Amino acid sequence: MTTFLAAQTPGLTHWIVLSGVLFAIGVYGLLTRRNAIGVLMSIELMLNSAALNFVVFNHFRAPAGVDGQIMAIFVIAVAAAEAVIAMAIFVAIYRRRGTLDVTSMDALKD
Amino acid sequence: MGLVSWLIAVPFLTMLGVVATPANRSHWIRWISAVGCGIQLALTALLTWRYWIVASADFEAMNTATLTQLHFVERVPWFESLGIQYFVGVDGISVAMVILTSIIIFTGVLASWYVDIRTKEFFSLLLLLVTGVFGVFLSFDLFLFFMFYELAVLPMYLLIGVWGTGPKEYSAMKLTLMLLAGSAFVLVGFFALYHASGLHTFDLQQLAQADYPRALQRWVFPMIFVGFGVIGALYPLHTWSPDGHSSAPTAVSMLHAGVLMKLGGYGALRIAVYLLPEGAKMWGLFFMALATINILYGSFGAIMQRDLKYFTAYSSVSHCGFVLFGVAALNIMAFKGAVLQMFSHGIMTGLFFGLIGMVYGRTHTRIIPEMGGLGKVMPWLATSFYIAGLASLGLPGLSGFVAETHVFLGGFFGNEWASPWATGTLTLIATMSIVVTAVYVLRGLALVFQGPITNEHFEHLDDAKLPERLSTGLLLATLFFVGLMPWFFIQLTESSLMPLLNRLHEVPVVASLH
Amino acid sequence: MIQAAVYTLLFYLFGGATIALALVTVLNRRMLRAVMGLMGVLAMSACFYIMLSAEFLAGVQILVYVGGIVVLMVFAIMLTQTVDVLVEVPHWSRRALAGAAALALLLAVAGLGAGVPLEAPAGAGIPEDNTVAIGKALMDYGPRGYVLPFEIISLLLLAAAIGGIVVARKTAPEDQPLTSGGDLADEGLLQTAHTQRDEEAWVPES
Amino acid sequence: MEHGFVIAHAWLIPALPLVSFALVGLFIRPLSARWAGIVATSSIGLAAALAYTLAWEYWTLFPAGQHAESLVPWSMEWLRYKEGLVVNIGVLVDPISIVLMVVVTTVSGLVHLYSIGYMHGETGYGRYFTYLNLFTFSMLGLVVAPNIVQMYVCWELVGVSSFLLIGFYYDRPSAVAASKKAFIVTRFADLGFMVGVLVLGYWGYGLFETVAPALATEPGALPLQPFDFRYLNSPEFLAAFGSIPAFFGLSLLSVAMLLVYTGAAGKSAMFPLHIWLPDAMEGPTPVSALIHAATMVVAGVYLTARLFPAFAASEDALLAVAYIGGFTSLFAAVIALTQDDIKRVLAFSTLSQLGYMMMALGVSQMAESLGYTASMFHLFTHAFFKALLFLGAGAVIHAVHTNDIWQMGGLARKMPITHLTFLVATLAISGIWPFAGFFSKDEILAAALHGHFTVLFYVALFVAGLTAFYMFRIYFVTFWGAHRAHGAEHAHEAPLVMTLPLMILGVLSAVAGFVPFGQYVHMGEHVEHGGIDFAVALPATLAALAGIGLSAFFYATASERAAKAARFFGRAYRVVKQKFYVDELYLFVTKQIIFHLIARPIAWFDRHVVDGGVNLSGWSIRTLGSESSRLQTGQVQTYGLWFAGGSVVLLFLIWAVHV
Amino acid sequence: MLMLPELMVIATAFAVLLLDVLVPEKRRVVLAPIALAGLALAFFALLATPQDGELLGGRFALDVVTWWFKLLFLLAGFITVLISLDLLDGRVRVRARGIGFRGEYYTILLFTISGMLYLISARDLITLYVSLELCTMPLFLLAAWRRDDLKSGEAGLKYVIYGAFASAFLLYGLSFVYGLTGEMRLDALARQLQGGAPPLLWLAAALIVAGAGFKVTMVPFHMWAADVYEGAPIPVTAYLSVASKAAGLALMFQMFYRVFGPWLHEWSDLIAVFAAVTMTLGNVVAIVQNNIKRFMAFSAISQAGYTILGFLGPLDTGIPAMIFYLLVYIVTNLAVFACIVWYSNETGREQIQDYRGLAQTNPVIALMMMLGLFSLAGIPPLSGFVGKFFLFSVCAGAGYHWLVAVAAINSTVSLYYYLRVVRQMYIEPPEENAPRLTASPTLATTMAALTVGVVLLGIVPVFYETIHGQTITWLAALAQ
Repeated sequence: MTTFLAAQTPGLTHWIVLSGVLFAIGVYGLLTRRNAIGVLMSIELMLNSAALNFVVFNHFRAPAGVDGQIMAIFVIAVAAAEAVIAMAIFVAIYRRRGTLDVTSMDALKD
Repeated sequence: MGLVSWLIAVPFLTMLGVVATPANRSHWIRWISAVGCGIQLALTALLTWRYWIVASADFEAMNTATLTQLHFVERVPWFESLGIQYFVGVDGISVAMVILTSIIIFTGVLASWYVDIRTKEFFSLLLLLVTGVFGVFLSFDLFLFFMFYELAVLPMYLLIGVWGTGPKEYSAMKLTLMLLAGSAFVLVGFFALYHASGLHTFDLQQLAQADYPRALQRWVFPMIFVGFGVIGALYPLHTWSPDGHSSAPTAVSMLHAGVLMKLGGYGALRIAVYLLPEGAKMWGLFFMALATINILYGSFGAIMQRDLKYFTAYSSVSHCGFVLFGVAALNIMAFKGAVLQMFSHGIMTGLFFGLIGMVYGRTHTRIIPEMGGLGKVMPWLATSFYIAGLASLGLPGLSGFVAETHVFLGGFFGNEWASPWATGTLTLIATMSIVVTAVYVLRGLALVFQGPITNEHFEHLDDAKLPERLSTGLLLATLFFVGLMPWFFIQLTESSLMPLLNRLHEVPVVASLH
Repeated sequence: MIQAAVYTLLFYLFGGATIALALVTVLNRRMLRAVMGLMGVLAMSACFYIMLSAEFLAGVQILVYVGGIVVLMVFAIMLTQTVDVLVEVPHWSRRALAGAAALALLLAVAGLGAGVPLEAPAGAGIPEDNTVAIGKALMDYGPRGYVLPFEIISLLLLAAAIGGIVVARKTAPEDQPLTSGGDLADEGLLQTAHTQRDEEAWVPES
Repeated sequence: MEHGFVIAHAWLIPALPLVSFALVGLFIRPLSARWAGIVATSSIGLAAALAYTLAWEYWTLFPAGQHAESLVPWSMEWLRYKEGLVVNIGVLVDPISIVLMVVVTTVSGLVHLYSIGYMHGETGYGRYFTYLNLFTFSMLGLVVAPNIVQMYVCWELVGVSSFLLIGFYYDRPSAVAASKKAFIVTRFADLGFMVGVLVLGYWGYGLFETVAPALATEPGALPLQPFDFRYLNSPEFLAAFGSIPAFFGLSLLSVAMLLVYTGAAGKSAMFPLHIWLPDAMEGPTPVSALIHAATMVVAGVYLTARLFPAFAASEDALLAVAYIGGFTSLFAAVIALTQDDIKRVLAFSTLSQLGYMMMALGVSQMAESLGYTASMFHLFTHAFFKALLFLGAGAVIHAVHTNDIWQMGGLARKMPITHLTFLVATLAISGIWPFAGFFSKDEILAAALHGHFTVLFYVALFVAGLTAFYMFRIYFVTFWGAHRAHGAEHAHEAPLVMTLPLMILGVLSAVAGFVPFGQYVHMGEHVEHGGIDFAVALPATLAALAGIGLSAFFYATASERAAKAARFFGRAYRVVKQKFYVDELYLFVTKQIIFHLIARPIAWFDRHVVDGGVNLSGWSIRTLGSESSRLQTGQVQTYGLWFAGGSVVLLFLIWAVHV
Repeated sequence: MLMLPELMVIATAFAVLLLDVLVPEKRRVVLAPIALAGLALAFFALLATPQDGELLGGRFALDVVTWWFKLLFLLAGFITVLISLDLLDGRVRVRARGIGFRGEYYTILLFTISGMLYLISARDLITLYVSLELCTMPLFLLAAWRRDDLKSGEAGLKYVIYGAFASAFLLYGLSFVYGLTGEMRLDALARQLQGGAPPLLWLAAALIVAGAGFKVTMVPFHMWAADVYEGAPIPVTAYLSVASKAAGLALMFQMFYRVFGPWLHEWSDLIAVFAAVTMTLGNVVAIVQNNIKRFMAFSAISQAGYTILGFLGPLDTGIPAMIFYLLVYIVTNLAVFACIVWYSNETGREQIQDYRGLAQTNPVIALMMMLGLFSLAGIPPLSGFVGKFFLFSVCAGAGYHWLVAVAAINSTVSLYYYLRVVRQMYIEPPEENAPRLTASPTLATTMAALTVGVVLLGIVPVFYETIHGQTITWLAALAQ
């Protein structure tokens, strides 16, 4: 068992697929969540998976450096800024509309 | 600044003068425009005279040349990295077209003497438009050419849209869009030539010395020809013309039918045939056939029109067909015929539209059946109308005859790249138009000017006033001049047309490019 | 050997959990549960970072993400959602299309990403302390440093904060003209500005 | 060769009316109508004097019976189509052009003179003379044309003057319609002429190199050009050109000649292009006399004669000329029997006589060119008596203010001079010795007989009888018997300015036959045809007398005989009276076919299909726009879907590019 | 000193922020002039900056293209401030509710400008990404600036969701680029990639292009644009339509030329197709618009389609053509937007029909607007024509004659809708008693100056010739 498991040590591919799954779930969530905050959470999922990707690649492809990890740090910071900005807008909208249902936000259209 | 640049500058400066005049001084505006166009006319005379002196020396040499000889050339580098320059000059064709334009704009200004709505804007746009027209006829750089070309087209939108009548917005939009769509094709062709030549220049004379592969010429020639054909009212792309002309105010119709439609024939000749002789050989017969349709279709179309302007517009379609027919027939007579027809039709149709405007200004209707017997109260206008009509049906002694026989002979003589039976048959079909033209011209004019006066309101109308007599008189005199003394224009244009023809016979040699 | 086995086990365990939590995040109708799911995903990611020998990053992840962002979201949810009102039933077509898009992306990533054998460059060692390395890199002005993005991100955060305050702050009453200076607008000043403008008005049409 | 002054300056003959036209039209007319008439008339008078002098000088140079050269004393380059294809304008002096010049200036001068009285007090008096001058210039220009293009140019100009003069009363719808009809029908015929010119020009130019060296250029003259008649008529050209086959077994020469003949037939109103001529009578009567009887309508005959060698080289074309001419003469004569409008009867008689002339040309040969001479002779005499008939009719109309012969009657006593001159003319046209018509008609009949065109001979003979019948019919009805209407009672003789031309023409009609015409005008070697051939003269005179007798039987006294006869023929009579419904047929073709079947569908097609195509493209772009704008649903997640989908598509495309 | 312009912009931003706190409301009109002064200083600093050099070990570099982009960003920012200040200071006839907070507004604007300046200078993925976010994210807030306006809020919401989505895609793509090379530095990773590219790179390329396409509004990544443009305050719309788009193009430059350079040629067909689709869709949808901002949004989308034509050609013609077109586009579009801002300030209206009769009440401004619109349509001799001409020439030079035809026909179609506005202004009569509107000196001067630019850029060759000449020199230096 252990031998089997040890032989199955996740390689780069596994990690890529894992982050890919997370990314895809994020995409799905962004496209289906009706609550704006839910949408924002999906975005965080996607950003997180991207950050994970960087770290994975850093680990496997350039273990000598820490570039990927630094990128991940920046991604986290950007995600924070993103969250702040989005929350501000959501709050403002919620005040006027009393809802955060993104599907009801279609005053602007053709 | 040389003579040629002044020819472009004078209308523009006049426009600036008009713009600088306060809007409520409409009388000043008129006079400024009239004086500006008068100066332009004088400059044109000077140009013609000087050209004649300078160019007659190499009339003989042109019989074997493959590059047209330009005079009074001015070159200023512009966008050097792309080989774009300000390059103006004249050859015989340009001179003929400049004469036409000067006359038409001068008479057009006189014909618009009584425009009193937004006068300032009207005259500035008119002058801007004509600046573009002069620019086209004088520039020998494709970029410059194209620039002036669009400049000439666009003011039309506002001129028709603001001062027009009837469904003016629709007509103005249709006209503008169709013409610019045509220019889009031209542009594609220009770029193809520019890149295929490998010379990195838009200089027409240099591009003419490049060797374009047949495969390129095969598709670029129709592109350019059709592009210019739109403004030259090539069937079936002529349909902007009836609506546009009928909606436009008098001077605009005059300019448009008189000059702007000539840009098509001019461009087709100057650029399509000049640069792409092989393409011309390949497509000549096809476009001859289309032009034949034009000729007959326009004249048959005119028969049933109720509106004088539609009537004239369809006749223009027919007459512009002769221009394109001549260009496509690819021999010297046809080329000359095309240029002469451009000139002749310009004057004639300018006269037509001017007169229609004058009549409309009095009767307030352009519907043919609503008029009748006007010859009695306005003999001057009626006579002028009849002379214009007779010119349009090709009466000898007037300009139309000279042009049409040239075109017919040209078509009938055909060229060595098309079956003589085909060109001959097309010519024969085209000649039928002279009968149809007679039918609609006489029918239309008779309904308007002859017979008893149908509306007692018309009894008290007056005849042409002085500015109107002046403008019609000038145009009539030109019609007679060309008709009676055709050798002047023939001599003027022939030497510049020979190179075009010679190019068809020789594969252009890439000579040293200076 | 054991280590490797554990590593593998952890990968699959955490991986499965993460995916499950991510699904909770995007599928659960209750926002609070969803946000908990997100928190779980982010925490699991921190574990991944450790597995990928990025311990410092794991800390940052927990601190900033879980401690900051998620809390912010919880507050926002609390603020905007008095009760669990929003019934999240996206239209089936949207779900289908979104699923298709997500699947397509996933397939692309798996197909292309997994299909490429990418090997670590030979002879490259792992730095002993990546925390130090990261700290150095962030403060380094040289070719291996990231001081510039570090400064830029601070600007971004500042801008987000300033703008966030402006946008999210309570709106002024309806009748107050908000043309200038927000709710501090002084009607008198505005009037002055207005008349002043009239005086110095440039009349372009002469 | 030194020419006399007038020959050298023969260009003056057409130039005088031109100058007068310009002067009168631009300057004199607006100032004084009276002077317009005087200047116009005197210019023609001067031209006539020059024409006579020219004739005298010419036949002094080439005495009668000798070979007469054609001279081009003046020419200049006018249109250069291309190298070797140049149109010169010039003056051609040869026997037939001199004959025509004499005829044209004479008749025109007299008509001008007559018009001073006839048109007195009309509005547009000055305009009228301007037009008349224009016409005279154009006609003279046509006559002296040394090449086919100048011929065509002037041909069109006479057409226009005819148009202007027919529509002189432009506020009268019938006149307007008639003028249009005249112009358009002849224009239609001119299309053929023009195509003929194209064909001749094309092959003329093509063969010029090989043929022209044989034709020496006269010293001092401009080089020979492919359009020149001298070239076109040269045996060398005709031999080369005639050998080119065209289609249906016709040679190209025949095709070209038939095309040219179409033009000639249009101008000379040969069946079936004759319909414009009767209607052209809407113009002032002097105009009918000048243009539609004496001069312009014979231009077709003249053209055929001018190109006679070419026609003769093509037997088919000449046959067509002969039979169309013969048929027209019969056809028109039959119609003339039934018409009530005096001018229309005269018009149909003109048609009939033109048919004669054409037929005479058609039965002629190069070798046996009696018909050619006869045709020209008849043209010559017919000009005088037909002009006289018209002017006389004009005087009558002037007096009684109607054209309907049944409204006249008994005018012989009221208008003695008119009556007498009219009688002379009637006798002349009927072919009674010693009046002019007898000689020329005799020659035509002789030509037909000698040319072995027996059928045509009998037709011509029959037509001679018919002519006498209908001419005397109007003579009797107009001048004999009692006044039938109010107008006729108060009629009185015309003033001298009108009767003087009548008298001069009367004299000419009486004596012109004695001119030894054949001595002067002949083709090739002169054919001696002196004296009277009784084998021809006798039956002709008998036929004429029979016609006169029959006419007297029906119309000399007031009786019901004519009406009975008409009733007897019933439907046939009505068909003839309606001119065999040819007009209606034309109307059907123009209105129903050209207007409704071609022009209207084209106008519709243009508005709806071509224009519709443009509108459709506009519409489709707009529709595309509004449809695409529906993608902007306002749903941000839909946008997101597009984004994700777009990325996938992009990936696929990039992948596709690289695979 | 290479970073002086950026530092000046940032310093100005802080100065404005600080003054906003210190200065009382009445005196806050000084903020805009300070922002303008700062931008002007940055502009002059840029002029003094050499067109070549690097800082921070090559993380921050300057070259000709970079320099010109910075010039464009500063120009766009400067004009945006100019057209914003009347609205923000309340010098308007019809007051828009809820727009205020001048200090914060200018600060954020300046921050985004600095983000753009860094974006084009960035030479590694991290700086690139972070600066991209700096020039994107604050704009979400600016779009939602009128926070009690439903439309503005909605615009902000859509922008933030869509923008974050796109940014996540981009980031994900960047991660693969990093993964394939293990390098963050652009030059290093490009060197690595030159050896050959596994299919994963195509995924990265697709994701990155999608992310950049979002910024330049390339179809089908354009869909946010219309809604956001319509909802955002007009000066912000103006800024989005030029500066943000320019930043997107800068990003494309960075990626296409520095990373995917070797494959750019092979992707020509794709670029051509996307350009064609972008311009066509933008044009046909613009036809049916009634709101002028929305209308300008689609017009801007089609302009993006023209701009990317430059990627088809070789560097020495494609780059100058694109930069020049961007310059022309910024000037022209802002000229039009200045008029729109002015009209909205004066009347509070933004439907196309509202412009009826403007030529009779305010002929000069109508003329300026018409010139701007015609320039956008590519009518000679205005600069838009010249710019398009060069782009088309590049396109034709690459052998894409069909695309030239499509583009030229599209210009014609675009003329149709520009003429719709012209028609309202010139042909339709004004409403009864429509007053003659006045313009504030600032706005009037701005409009006039921009109009002069619209005309002169096309006639005076020096701008294009300079860009072209410098690019050639730079490329020659690179090649050695």
